[in-house]
Amino acid sequence: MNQTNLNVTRLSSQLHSMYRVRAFEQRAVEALQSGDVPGPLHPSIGQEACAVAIVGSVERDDILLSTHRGHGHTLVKGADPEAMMRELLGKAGGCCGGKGGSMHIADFDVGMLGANGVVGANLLIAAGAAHALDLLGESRIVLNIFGDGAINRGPFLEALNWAQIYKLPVLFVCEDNRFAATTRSATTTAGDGPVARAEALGIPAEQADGNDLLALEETAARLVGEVRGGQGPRLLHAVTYRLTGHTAADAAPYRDAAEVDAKWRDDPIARTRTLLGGAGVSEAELDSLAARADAEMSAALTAARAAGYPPVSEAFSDVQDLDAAMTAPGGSSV
Amino acid sequence: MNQTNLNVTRLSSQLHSMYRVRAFEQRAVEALQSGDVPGPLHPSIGQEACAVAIVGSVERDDILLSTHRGHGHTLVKGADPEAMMRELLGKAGGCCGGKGGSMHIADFDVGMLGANGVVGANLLIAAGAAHALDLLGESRIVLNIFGDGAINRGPFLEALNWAQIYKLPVLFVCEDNRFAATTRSATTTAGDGPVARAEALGIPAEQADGNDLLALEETAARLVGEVRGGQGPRLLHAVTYRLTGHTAADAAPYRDAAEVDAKWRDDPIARTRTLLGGAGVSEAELDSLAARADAEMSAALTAARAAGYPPVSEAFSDVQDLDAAMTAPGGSSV
Amino acid sequence: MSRMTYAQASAAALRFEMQRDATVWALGEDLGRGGVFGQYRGLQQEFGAKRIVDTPISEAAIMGAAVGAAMMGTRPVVEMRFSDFALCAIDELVNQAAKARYMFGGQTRVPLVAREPVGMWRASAAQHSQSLEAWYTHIPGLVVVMPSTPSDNRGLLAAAIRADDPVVYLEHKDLWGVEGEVPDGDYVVPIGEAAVRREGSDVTLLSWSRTVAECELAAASLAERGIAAEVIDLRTLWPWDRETVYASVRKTGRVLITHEAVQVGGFGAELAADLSETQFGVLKAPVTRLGAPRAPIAYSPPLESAVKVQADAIAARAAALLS
Amino acid sequence: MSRMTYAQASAAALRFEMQRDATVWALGEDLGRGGVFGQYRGLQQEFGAKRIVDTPISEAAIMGAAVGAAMMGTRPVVEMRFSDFALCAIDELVNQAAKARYMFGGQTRVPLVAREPVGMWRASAAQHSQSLEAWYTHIPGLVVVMPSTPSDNRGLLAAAIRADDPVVYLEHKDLWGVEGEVPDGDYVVPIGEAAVRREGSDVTLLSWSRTVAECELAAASLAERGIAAEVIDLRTLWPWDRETVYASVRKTGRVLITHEAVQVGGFGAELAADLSETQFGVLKAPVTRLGAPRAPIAYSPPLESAVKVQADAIAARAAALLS
Ligand SMILES: Cc1ncc(C[n+]2csc(CCOP(=O)(O)OP(=O)(O)O)c2C)c(N)n1
Ligand SMILES: Cc1ncc(C[n+]2csc(CCOP(=O)(O)OP(=O)(O)O)c2C)c(N)n1
Ligand SMILES: [Mg+2]
Ligand SMILES: [Mg+2]
Repeated sequence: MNQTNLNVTRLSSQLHSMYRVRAFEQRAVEALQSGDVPGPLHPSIGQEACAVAIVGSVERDDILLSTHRGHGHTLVKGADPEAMMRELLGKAGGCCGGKGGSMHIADFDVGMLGANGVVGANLLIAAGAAHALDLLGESRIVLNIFGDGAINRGPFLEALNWAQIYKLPVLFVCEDNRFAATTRSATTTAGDGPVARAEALGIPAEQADGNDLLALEETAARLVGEVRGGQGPRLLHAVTYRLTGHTAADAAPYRDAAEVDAKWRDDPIARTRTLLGGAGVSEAELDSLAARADAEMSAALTAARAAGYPPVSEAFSDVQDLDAAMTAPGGSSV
Repeated sequence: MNQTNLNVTRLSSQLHSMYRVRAFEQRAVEALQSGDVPGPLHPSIGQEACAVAIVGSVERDDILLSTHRGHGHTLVKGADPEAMMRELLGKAGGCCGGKGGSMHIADFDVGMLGANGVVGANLLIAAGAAHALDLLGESRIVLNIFGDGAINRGPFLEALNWAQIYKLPVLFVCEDNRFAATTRSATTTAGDGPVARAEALGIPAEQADGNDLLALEETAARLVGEVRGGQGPRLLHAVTYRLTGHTAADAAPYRDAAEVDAKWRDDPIARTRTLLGGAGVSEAELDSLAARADAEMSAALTAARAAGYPPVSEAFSDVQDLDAAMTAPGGSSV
Repeated sequence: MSRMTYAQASAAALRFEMQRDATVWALGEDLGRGGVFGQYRGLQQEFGAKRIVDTPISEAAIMGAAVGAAMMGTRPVVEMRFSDFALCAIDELVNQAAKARYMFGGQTRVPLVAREPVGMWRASAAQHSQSLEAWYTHIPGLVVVMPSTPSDNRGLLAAAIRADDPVVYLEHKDLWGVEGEVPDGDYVVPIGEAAVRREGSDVTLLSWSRTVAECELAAASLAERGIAAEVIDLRTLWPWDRETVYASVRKTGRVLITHEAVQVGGFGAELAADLSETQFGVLKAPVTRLGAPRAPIAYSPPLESAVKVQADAIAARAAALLS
Repeated sequence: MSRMTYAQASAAALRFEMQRDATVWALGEDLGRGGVFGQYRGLQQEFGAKRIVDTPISEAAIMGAAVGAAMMGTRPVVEMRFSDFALCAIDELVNQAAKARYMFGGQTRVPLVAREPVGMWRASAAQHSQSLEAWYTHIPGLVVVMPSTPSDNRGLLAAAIRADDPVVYLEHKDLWGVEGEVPDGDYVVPIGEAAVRREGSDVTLLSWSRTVAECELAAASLAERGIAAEVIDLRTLWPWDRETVYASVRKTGRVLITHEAVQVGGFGAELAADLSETQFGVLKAPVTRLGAPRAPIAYSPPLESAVKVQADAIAARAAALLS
């Protein structure tokens, strides 16, 4: 990358965005450790370039479907971090009213149609959302992010085949952090991975370095353009690394400290920072981007901690229209 | 194919085997039309070369898992046609005691572990059977036949991935008759089909003319050899054509008579007969192969028609060991 | 009124709804050729392949795509062909469709209809004959409908399509050919209302789907013996019509619940448990159930019949409640 | 006897069975690192990666492969991780495993165990908290087991592995850490036998899995009020132990059935329907159920608690049966 071509303003804003994602994850982990997050938490530390470059390459009214590791995607799509943090803490004012938690984070106002607790299920929903856009004649597109573990579930095949035969506007993104929980996904994945599988279905696909913000953005933007141009689905395989455990509670003893240390030297935030430093941005300016992000997310956590829980009656709302009366405690019984 | 290399004895016996399959299907259709077959029937007329060449290339103690269109495979594997015909008629002495019917035909004594009523489900069972053989250190292999429609279901991906990562002894065969019920499978299948999909998973795969008995046999035998040699799974894509309807009740008005006529000229039985004729086998000899097969299957049908139904108590047996007493009419009730 | 079959009535309903609302569409295997039971006949010709969509054999994708498309504001009608194959799409229905509205705190709705033909029909054997309605009643977020007549299939399918929550719509394969008078025009049968098919004061025969006809036969034979049976067709299993059922039980004091599904864990258990508890004081006899034995369904016709709930057995059971 | 947790007890059972029978093996995600709940800890080290198999995230393949491997004479122990994910493998369990023996006329058996951890646990929300045991009881061919103590988890898992039919084995996630005394050596708890956890003559509290402990607490508090509650842990849901349950109901004349699952269509409905019918004459009060409301399970702790069946509510309901 020729540094003289760097758009410093834009890249600084992207670095800030990456800092926001990381700071959100760090505050969330902190909140889990302090006992404020009651449920499971899957941080995306080390994968921030994917969130910023890929989600950043679609519009606010485009549709996003993500995974259990979806905080970064949701934030970049435009969701309010305080509402997200409240959701993680199960508080009123959470973006799902506290009913979903981290694994079901969603903000329909910014086109984020949900994380998902079932690995692979989001691909089919994404294909269907794209199907609806096609049927309605809309020009919006769907961005669907899933992990390297998801490509071994049937829905990967069914969704890609579906999107391709109907030529639907969806960009499939395999955000490959090398692990499926405690398992190295390479050990359970036959063949050459998602690009080869997509191509076998006739879907043009590309691999990119998921920690190289600019290269990734360039590839994502190109594929988004093709999808938006009505050329049918595309697949992007972004190779990154999960720097922390599968969940915030996982110390990941199944991998060497040396391996992880080496990967920390490939940290996408550090890499982007180096680029900007090389382009003459001062350390102080860069630190201030991080500090601003930290402050924002600390404030979000403080507010979320201060917020109350939703009223218990919320346990019984939003179930279905037709039997509100029957969804009472004690079920159908007298 | 150089005719001077023809093994006339062997090929005659294969033609006889094809005639047996066809005669079985014809008698079965006849029995359906006369009201003797109570359930659905999916004939394999036009696909006999696949049954004979592919199933013929494994041993009797190898394992076979087939589909709803599995009469030919079952017969070639060595099942008794009378027991099969009884099964189709729901009679006592059927190979599943009349409890399965055509869609669940099976003969465990000859390694035929079942047709299946759920498209695609057999691939997973086949992978598991191969997994057991591997675990038990046996040298037998699994042959798994499925249709062109099955490759769009998730189990296709999951089974092939599974077989490849564990290097299991299974030959996957896509017997492609161009249709999935009333739908041309090409219209719902993205990309280049099963070979491309298998290769994307690192599984060596080959396509063959499913109506060319000798070429098909050569390919199948080679792949079986590789599987038996411990090289892991292989896939064979045999391209044939379903000369009759999806079921015996389907007149298939969704395709041109001209198309079907043209395909009848590619009838694998006629092609094989021509080969033998060219090698000097007389029409009379060839006719006698057909006549023998017809006689055998007519006798099977006659016997099946004459047989009685299983006793009603059979409706309640073979359910499970632990609650025989609770599987009575009226269920758990008094 | 027009005379038509149960299958034709469903096509009429879908046609009407598709004309009425451009966001209604259907997806499933072989729909362009009318569907396996002819229940989509003519619709692709009328509405085109984008609204009557021929799909691959990908049940998970059919249901999963419908979830996404429903969240985007369309009203997909999912065709599962045989309810047995819907088991290939259960995650999509139960973990996704049924829970999205709740899980996302009311941000979305999933107005899909999952058509899943159920039941024994022409020796279809163990993997093509099941009736699993009880499963769906157990899942919060799902509405469960089982029409038994052509006119109900017209009116209830319309209601299901207009409902804003996922509806599991279970037609019975053995009813496709049944004919009846069906209202024309804009006809809706409200979800949640049972129908009293025959009035009587001695015993309530509570059923749904194909077994209603068996109850009607049983009631006729009971009448010959001087027993006045009331026949109730539940039509909607969830939410079920307590008012109508309770009123009947209060009148008769005796209930026989019958269904084609396996008795153990069938929806009859829920009804029996509820009635036994709420009507404890008025019951003159124990609430009784008659469902299939806990055995898979065999292919051979005499074995298949042996597990079918039929009029004779219903009448005998009902009569026993009065003896 | 050794003191160990419910999770350790299951590992001890599997270890014993794997030593005893070379055809026993286990397959699932992350098993080589002990499984997500540590219930496989140390086993891959002992038995190798061919018998404790790390799989891809392919639930359909895990279950489907187990069906094939079971038909070939091995005894696979399937790990589904959360019972919610087992919905991705329902066709394989219900259409294949449960029916193969019957459909093929007794030519084969499918001796697999499907371990599917159920229940609410640490705010896991709607897709990680379900208890769907009722579904499996409705499926002919399946055995359904739900252990509630460490020693039962040892003895029942052994029995499940030795059974020749498919067993759905539902451990409760909230019980993994519970400690208890567990017999050493060859220890089997027979399938189909309930356990009377506390004797009493006024009312029967019938339950299973984690809710048994709530019943025990409720019984203690009822005792303070002079009410003698009998607590029965059903342990096996299908086939269930009629003898023990009937004897208790004949003694007390009052039954409260409680479970964590949604009440509508839960297995409590089957039990209530059965008891209401068979014990009609001896019942002093209507058979009552207490299960979860028909709503998905929320993430936020106060909302999650609101749908949890707890000791206070059980005691109140039970007391009401005597008033
Ligand atoms: C169908 C299903 N199986 C298993 C799980 C349990 N699980 C949650 S996350 C995870 C690993 C997913 O790996 P990957 O797709 O690579 O995503 P990552 O966690 O690495 O972001 C697993 C196995 C699940 N949620 N859903
Ligand atoms: C999961 C599932 N979906 C749908 C069906 C209904 N069905 C039975 S056969 C068939 C067509 C199968 O096509 P293919 O795999 O090519 O096999 P063929 O019938 O051509 O032999 C369909 C859709 C089924 N049995 N199972
Ligand atoms: Mg991963
Ligand atoms: Mg085909």
